[in-house]
Amino acid sequence: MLEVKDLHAYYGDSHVLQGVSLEVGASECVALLGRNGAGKSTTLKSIVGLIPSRRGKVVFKNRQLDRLPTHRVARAGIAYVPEDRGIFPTVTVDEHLGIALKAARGRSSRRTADYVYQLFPRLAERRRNLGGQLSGGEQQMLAIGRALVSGPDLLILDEPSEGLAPVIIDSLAEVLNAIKSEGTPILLVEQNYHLATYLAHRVYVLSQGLIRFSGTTSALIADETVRRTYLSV
Amino acid sequence: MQLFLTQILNGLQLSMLVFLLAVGLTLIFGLMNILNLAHGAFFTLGAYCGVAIAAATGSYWSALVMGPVLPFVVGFALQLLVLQPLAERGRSTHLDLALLTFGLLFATAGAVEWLYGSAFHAIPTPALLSGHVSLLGLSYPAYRLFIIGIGLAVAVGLNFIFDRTLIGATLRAGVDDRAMVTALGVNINVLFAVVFGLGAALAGLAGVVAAPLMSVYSQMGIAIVVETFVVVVVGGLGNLKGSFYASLIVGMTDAMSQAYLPEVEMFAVYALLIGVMIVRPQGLFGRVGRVA
Amino acid sequence: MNALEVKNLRKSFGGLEVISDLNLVVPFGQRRAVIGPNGAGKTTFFNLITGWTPPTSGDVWIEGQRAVGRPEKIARSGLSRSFQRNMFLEDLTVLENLRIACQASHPCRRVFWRSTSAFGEVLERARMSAERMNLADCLETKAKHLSYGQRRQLEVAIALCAEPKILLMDEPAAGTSPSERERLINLINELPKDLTILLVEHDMDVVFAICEVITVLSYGKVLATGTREQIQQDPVVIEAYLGCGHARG
Amino acid sequence: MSTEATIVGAVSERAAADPVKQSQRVARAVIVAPVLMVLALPWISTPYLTILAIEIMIAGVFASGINLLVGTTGLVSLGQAMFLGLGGYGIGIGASVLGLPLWISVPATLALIGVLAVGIGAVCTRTRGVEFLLITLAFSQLFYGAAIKLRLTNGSDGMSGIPRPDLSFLGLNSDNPMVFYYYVLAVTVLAVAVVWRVVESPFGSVLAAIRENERRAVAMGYSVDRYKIGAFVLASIACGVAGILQAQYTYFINPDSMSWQLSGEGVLMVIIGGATAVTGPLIGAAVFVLVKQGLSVLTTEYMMFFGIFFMLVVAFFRGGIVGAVQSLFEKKS
Amino acid sequence: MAYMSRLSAALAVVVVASASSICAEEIAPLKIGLMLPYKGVYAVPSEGIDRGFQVAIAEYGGKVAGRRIEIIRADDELTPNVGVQQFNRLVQLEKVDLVAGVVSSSVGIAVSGLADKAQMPLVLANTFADEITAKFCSPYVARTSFSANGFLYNSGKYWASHGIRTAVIMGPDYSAGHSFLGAFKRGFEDGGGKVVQEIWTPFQKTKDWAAALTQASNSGAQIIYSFYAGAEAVQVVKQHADFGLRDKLPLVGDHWVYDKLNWGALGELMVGPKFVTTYLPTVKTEANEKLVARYRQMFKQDPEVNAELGYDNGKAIMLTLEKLGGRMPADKSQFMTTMRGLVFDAPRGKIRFNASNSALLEKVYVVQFAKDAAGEPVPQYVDEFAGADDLPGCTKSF
Repeated sequence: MLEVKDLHAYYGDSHVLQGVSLEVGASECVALLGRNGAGKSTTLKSIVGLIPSRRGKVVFKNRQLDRLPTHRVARAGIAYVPEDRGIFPTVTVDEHLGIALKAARGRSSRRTADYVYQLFPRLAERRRNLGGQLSGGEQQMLAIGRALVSGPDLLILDEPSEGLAPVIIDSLAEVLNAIKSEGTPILLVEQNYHLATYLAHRVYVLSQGLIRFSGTTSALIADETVRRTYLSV
Repeated sequence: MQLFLTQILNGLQLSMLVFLLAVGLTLIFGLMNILNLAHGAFFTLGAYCGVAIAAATGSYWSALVMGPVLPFVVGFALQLLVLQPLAERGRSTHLDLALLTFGLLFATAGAVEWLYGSAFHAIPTPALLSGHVSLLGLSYPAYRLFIIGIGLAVAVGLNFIFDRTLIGATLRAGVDDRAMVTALGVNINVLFAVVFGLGAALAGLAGVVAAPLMSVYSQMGIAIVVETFVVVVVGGLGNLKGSFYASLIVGMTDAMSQAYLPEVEMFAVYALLIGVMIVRPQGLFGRVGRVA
Repeated sequence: MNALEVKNLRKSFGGLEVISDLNLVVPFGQRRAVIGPNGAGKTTFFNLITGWTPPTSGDVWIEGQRAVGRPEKIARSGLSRSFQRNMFLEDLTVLENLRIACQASHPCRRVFWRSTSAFGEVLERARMSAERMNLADCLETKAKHLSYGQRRQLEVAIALCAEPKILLMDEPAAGTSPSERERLINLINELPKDLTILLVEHDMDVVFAICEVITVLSYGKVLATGTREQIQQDPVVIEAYLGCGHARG
Repeated sequence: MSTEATIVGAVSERAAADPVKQSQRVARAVIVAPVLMVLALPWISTPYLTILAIEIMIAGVFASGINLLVGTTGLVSLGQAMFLGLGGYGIGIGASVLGLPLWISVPATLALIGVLAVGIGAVCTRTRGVEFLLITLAFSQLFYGAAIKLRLTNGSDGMSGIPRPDLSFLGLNSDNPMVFYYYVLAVTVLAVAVVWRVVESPFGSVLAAIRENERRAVAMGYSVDRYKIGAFVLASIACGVAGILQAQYTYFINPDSMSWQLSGEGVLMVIIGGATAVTGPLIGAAVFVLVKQGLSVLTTEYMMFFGIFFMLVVAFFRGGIVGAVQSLFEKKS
Repeated sequence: MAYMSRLSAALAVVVVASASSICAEEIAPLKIGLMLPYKGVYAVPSEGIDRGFQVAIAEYGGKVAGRRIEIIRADDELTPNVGVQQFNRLVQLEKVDLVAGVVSSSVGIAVSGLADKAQMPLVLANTFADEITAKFCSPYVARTSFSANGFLYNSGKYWASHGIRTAVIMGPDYSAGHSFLGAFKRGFEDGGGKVVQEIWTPFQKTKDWAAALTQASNSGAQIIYSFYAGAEAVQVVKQHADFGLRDKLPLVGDHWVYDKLNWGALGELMVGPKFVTTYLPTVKTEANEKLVARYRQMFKQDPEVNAELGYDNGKAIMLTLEKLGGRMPADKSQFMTTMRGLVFDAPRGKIRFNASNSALLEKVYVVQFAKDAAGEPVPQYVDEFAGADDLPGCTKSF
């Protein structure tokens, strides 16, 4: 599905990604792990085109994406949920889904708002509320719902558990598991090691802008050196 | 009493003219965070287009409809081809944009004078509106009432678009988090360029609407920019409803001070502005932290 | 008298109480860590102590003095902080960053009629603090050109320029490589023993390498305070820190 | 600040190949030649160039004041012309209404500007960014309106007969352009030296800290508001000095000297020259005055070309001319 | 210090560049600097003045006593500061022998101070403010037009004696506005009328006269007497009509309010109102017919008030230079002394100068525009009266 080759990214003068390569297969959930500042979020942003100065190859469903602006990447079928969730404070829940649906109007796999409201019944109750009035958990639901409503071919999630209460994380894990089993491929960045290993089939470990480990989740759990050195778990 | 009522209408009419200018500036500032000092240039451009079209077709109404087209195109192109690429190269500080548009304001005035000469122009008041309307026992020029009507119509229309439509929601979303909107698949650059064009077109509309009242000349836009900014700031930077109320406040202050306190007319609005900025830096109607 | 005392501190944003009834005592010279899961209120806690955010109620005592007022005043009273995000004078050199930081506690800071070069002792102090944090060989580098590890070192060095009695460090090792982290830990451990350190950190290795006492924060409350062993065995802490169910894997 | 270092470095590097003595001679020439040039200008050039040099120096003082805010502290003010005008009106009112001699009215005017700047600065520095720009603009429009409306300032007509300094005790008449040139030169050197001193001082480095990262400056323990007000006051006094010179040069002051366009032009001079160097404003002022004069000689449509020139500078000259020269040297070395 | 080297390099370039222009010519022409606000709101009147000036020079074949006349134009942008800069440019760079032109009284006041200091003859074309040849008079400054008082004092008297008892005066709040309307008010009240209200609008800052016109219409006066020019005049006349005041409260003014050059913008509104003017192109005098003929030949149109003022300006200068044998005397005040002695027939009537170098106005016409067969506006003679003397106030003697 997604193939990233030798991706470099820069913030001003600092060379944040120094050649990251990774792959996400069909129906696969891949986690990208690493410490703060390792370049995980930057990797995701570079894939969707939100980092202006980047170099490397990003191929998705045999289309080269690395030269496309972000909105074209999105239209190619990649849905992105950023670290801060990217909820619009002055836009209602309904409108959030409406914007995403409208932008995805060319896609055959697009769903309806009702699909999201079935997935997250809590959102249906708050459909007229503004994004700024939602709680952290509701915002995360909306962010994921907004990503799913366009019927993406790849879901990219940046730290979905951040700042959520453990109970909410548990229910989030369930939802993500359900999405995974529906066959939507997921690329996940997660600080919460346990959540990540619970969801992911395969894992990449990133440090200082380079991939230091790649393998199945069980291989990572078995490799204590990698965990100690790069993840401190 | 009659005098006072007439002055109220005068103030209202001035407010609506100011609103047409300020609302475009508010759109541009609120959405794109661009301190567009060239807004006055679109005003001039609209007025000149109006004059040219009215002269060619002999119809005020075609000038009213077509006059804002060129400002729209220029505004659209300016945002898409100049400001947006500059922003992508990291040249989008307020200072950069303010100075760039400051230059544009003067370049436009110079270019208009070069092309069109420095004589004064005007559009004749359309026959339909050249009469007077009796209202509450006083007679008031119909054309000025028409201006009030246009202002109100634009206010209601924009409010509807912004609050009730999906395009409005997309724009609000774009203000909240521009990158995220693009990540949803929206080509925000084009959308914002359209909005920039719309703001410019509204300034152009103000130019056409003002042409039967005022003389049209190359520097007409330069003087009006600062006063428009007063409205935008008083209303809360980037707040559409705020700019409407602020237009009323500023227009009324201006008209009333002219009529009853001519000693302060040149600075009443600026004193008001400073007062507002001291008490409520976010503007009278601004939400805290709405934009930048 | 203790270096830092926090009494009944509360802070709410809107209806949300981020810090609720927080009490904390840090004696002189102690190295104390504050840990907790995301959203536990650690950064808000720091902002409250340093005056960046006014508390809803409760107060903070620094060396027996009630700390009130604006952050610069608290900073001058002997409490210095490092930031989680890099906050440098990016276009200035390392030395200038440090000199300006050192100058804040020097009477010359308001002098505008004499050149900075007239105040050699400030520059000397800046050089010393650079040396202390192993930055002596990049004095003339602009802050924006530093490597990630050097930036973290500079962050601590700037905080030390104020010659603080208490040093608050917000995730000083975040994102560093293992070798950088080790160097940073050594540098921090070499600081004078009478300096009280309060450390917010995710990385348990760093916490255990620097601090003897650990306070666990959860939902704006102190959950537990104790040594490494005490904390690691506290079931309440384990529950709060690691969550339960699926998230534990 | 660092510009001089860079360029001196580049010069001395090139000279390093030569014998030491020669490089010293070169260095001395580099310093002495321009000083002699400036000192001798009225004798070796045309009267018109002398007058242009006067205008450049006055604009340079104005731009230096603005640069203290824009370049050093990072506060973009679009209202500094109000202090330019206040300077002119100060001595104008002093001379024609109160009948004061210049040696009283000049210090009194500058003191008054200082006091006003404390108040205005205290209000303005509560805001930042675009709000700061707009509130300074509002204040200057307020004074502009007052200057038009007040009888004291003679309204739109302005005040004429602004006195130049009486230099008869030196046997000189300051109405003579040559004498006036040296007077402006002296004041300019003094004003720019003061601004330069401020920028290089501990106070100035706090201003730089505020520009680079205000929160960090607070965390370091600086009461940034006071420093910002301080910068505002010093900048305003410099603009006031420029205003006094301007009024004396034209024997005239009117509300146009307070217009927002003039403030914008001042900021542009800073941008043209390069915002971070003390030399920037002077070079910016020179380019500005020469381009404007040159264009108005060449074409009657100079407003259009000037506007375009403006836009090009902003779009392509990030660091201004000084910045461009600097990066040229950096690339070479 | 390194910056000095760059500065000197820059200056060196300028010196070299300007050196070429210093080279003296062998038969130097007489250079006249013509300073007018060529761009902006007074651009149209400026064009008229410039053309009139050209006609005067052309009458002499562009030469005086064999010396070619060279006109060097400068745009004062209607701004005193710019005016001062441009004046300096003309004097120092272009080395002109004298400066002519100037429309705005503000610019006039600013540059006349400079002319006095620089001892450079300045022959003003408009600048009607009384003070210019009164309070600010100078032996180096002359005015070939007339003063505000000269024009409007008797106008006030005229209207007062033609059935108008009450008036509102309305004008821009700057020296010319106050000068003209002050003169009208003095004359009007000396003639027994009463000014019931004075409305001053900020000069060049006012766009909407609704408030002012509403006030005026409630004052109960018989007429509004106003002084406006250019864009402001267009706006006032249009808005006055919009408020339906043309019959109820006629807007009376002078030839700048109903300037023919505003015809394009005013259209039908030109036809009807009576106003006062100093020049009528249809007057059958030899001087006028000469001007009209040459003007038509050069510019394919009829001269109007501004063109006539520009012509007077140029004519006075040429007559003076002729008397001086085409030579600017070393003591340049001699130039003014000579000009002061001139008496000549101008298209507007006989021109004489008073003791402070200001030309006097012989005649004022009351006119009304009517359309001719081609639909062009043509001023129609209604009445005439004599111009008044200038206000005293010049304390210098020269």
